[in-house]
Amino acid sequence: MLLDVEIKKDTLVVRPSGELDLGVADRFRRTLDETLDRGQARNLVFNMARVSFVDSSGLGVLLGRYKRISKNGGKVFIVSLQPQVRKVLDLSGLLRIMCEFHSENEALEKIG
Amino acid sequence: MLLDVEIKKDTLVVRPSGELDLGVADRFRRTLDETLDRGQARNLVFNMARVSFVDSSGLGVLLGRYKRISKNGGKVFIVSLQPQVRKVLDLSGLLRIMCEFHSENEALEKIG
Amino acid sequence: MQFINHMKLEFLSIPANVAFARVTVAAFASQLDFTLADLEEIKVAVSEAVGNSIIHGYESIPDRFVRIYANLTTDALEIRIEDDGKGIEDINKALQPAFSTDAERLGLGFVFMQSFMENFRVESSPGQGTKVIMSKSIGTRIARASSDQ
Amino acid sequence: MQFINHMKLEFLSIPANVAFARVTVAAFASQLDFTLADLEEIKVAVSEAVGNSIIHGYESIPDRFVRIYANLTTDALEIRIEDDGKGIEDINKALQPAFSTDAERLGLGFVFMQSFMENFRVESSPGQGTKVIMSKSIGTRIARASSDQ
Ligand SMILES: Nc1ncnc2c1ncn2[C@@H]1O[C@H](COP(=O)(O)OP(=O)(O)O)[C@@H](O)[C@H]1O
Ligand SMILES: Nc1ncnc2c1ncn2[C@@H]1O[C@H](COP(=O)(O)OP(=O)(O)O)[C@@H](O)[C@H]1O
Repeated sequence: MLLDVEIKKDTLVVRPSGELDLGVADRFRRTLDETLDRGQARNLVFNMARVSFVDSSGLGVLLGRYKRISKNGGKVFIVSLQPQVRKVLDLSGLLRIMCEFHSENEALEKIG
Repeated sequence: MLLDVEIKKDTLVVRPSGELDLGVADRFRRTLDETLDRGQARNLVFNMARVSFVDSSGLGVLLGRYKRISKNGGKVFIVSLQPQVRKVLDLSGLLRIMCEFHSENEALEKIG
Repeated sequence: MQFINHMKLEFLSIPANVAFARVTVAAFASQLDFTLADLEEIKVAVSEAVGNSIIHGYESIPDRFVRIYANLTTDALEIRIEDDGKGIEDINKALQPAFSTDAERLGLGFVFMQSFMENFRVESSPGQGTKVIMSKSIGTRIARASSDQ
Repeated sequence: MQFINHMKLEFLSIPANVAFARVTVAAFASQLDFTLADLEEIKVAVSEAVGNSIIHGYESIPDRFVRIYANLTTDALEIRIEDDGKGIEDINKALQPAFSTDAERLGLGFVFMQSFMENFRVESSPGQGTKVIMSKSIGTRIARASSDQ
């Protein structure tokens, strides 16, 4: 897994690429938490365009960050899901709590 | 492995795709021999553009057809080798006996 | 039921091997005519079972072994994923959606295995390790679609 | 030399498993920083050794087993490919380029294994099966290039 993070206004845009499983979960969680600890980001957008695989360990990291952000009143959006990844997120119920958009720009506009 | 064969004038153009190993060698050999048995082809062009892997079992099929064609005075050309496939053909000495061209058209022009 | 292929894979209980295990099982399964969507579902199920052996069975001790047995019949993949770890006290409880003995985890591993595979079964008792047995047949989608009518 | 990962794979002696074996070993090896070219060379070496076990060792009998043991150290893949087949009478002769006991074959399998891998070794005797042992380290290319100077 490679991880690209960018702050746009008060939103952290996260663009992982590769496979989100147990093998990378710790590193994924740590990088996100360190970035959020710096306190510049109120909202979060996961751009999943280049994520080809997610299992429940990967989902755990997404959901944990969702809880952290929404506790502080921020919004969490998820964009550009590949079909096999959407299936797993859908089954987990995650898509009922995180809003899904087609593109990063659409999500950023929504956040305003 | 998928196999596309076409007769152009008196030349059989063979376009395998996938991996040429022990698992497909028998089928590859049989299809080529059945086509050659029909007697319309004097020369042979192997278009390797879509072959991603060759081992010595795959090479054996190429070399066997080379022997058959050249015994009858025909020419055998090989075109569009991927780098990892060229390495194996090179090490085997096959590239010293079969002429290599960049494209199918170049080989067909050469045959005339 | 005719067995057309067998394999057994054994590897260290380290997180990096979750990806290795799913790629290996998918490569084996691809000898049958599974769709790409089926292969992705198999990968998720294998990841969940292997991940559970590593985290729960062996409590993240990295020098133990996880074993996978896989068979192909003419129309199905059968797999058994085993560890010699601490085992499961109450299997029915463990199978409940959202149940986890680890507060950081979602309790969805068994849900995914059951949703994506067929003939799912767990054999486990405390101190005796855990076996997860499951299968998937090609063309389930078609069978499901026609049974909908 | 620190071992960082181990695996063992066992599968039926059928030609379809040559591809399965090389994909599995390459997936395992890819936990180290091998180049794509290195991984392709590993795939060829594995295909040759597994193919030999099936054709020569087991004379194409499809219900026997081939075993692969693989280790990763911090900078190398070590593999051992084994069969319980008929074994090799004269190993030195078998290793000669273009030597084959099968007129249809090229006698290049061992040449490829020796060219693409390091520390290559064969253990075999008639009736006792065959073990091929070989390794490959990351950055061989760099080592080679600098030793050229
Ligand atoms: N191989 C195993 N060894 C021991 N306990 C296990 C094993 N697999 C599952 N469990 C138990 O079953 C529970 C539910 O598993 P699962 O549905 O995969 O959710 P999660 O992994 O998120 O906890 C785990 O929390 C654990 O207590
Ligand atoms: N696993 C094996 N069991 C028995 N004999 C073997 C085995 N591997 C190789 N040999 C013998 O060594 C010879 C040379 O092998 P190789 O260089 O791979 O060429 P080829 O497979 O084309 O014959 C084979 O022809 C065979 O006689």
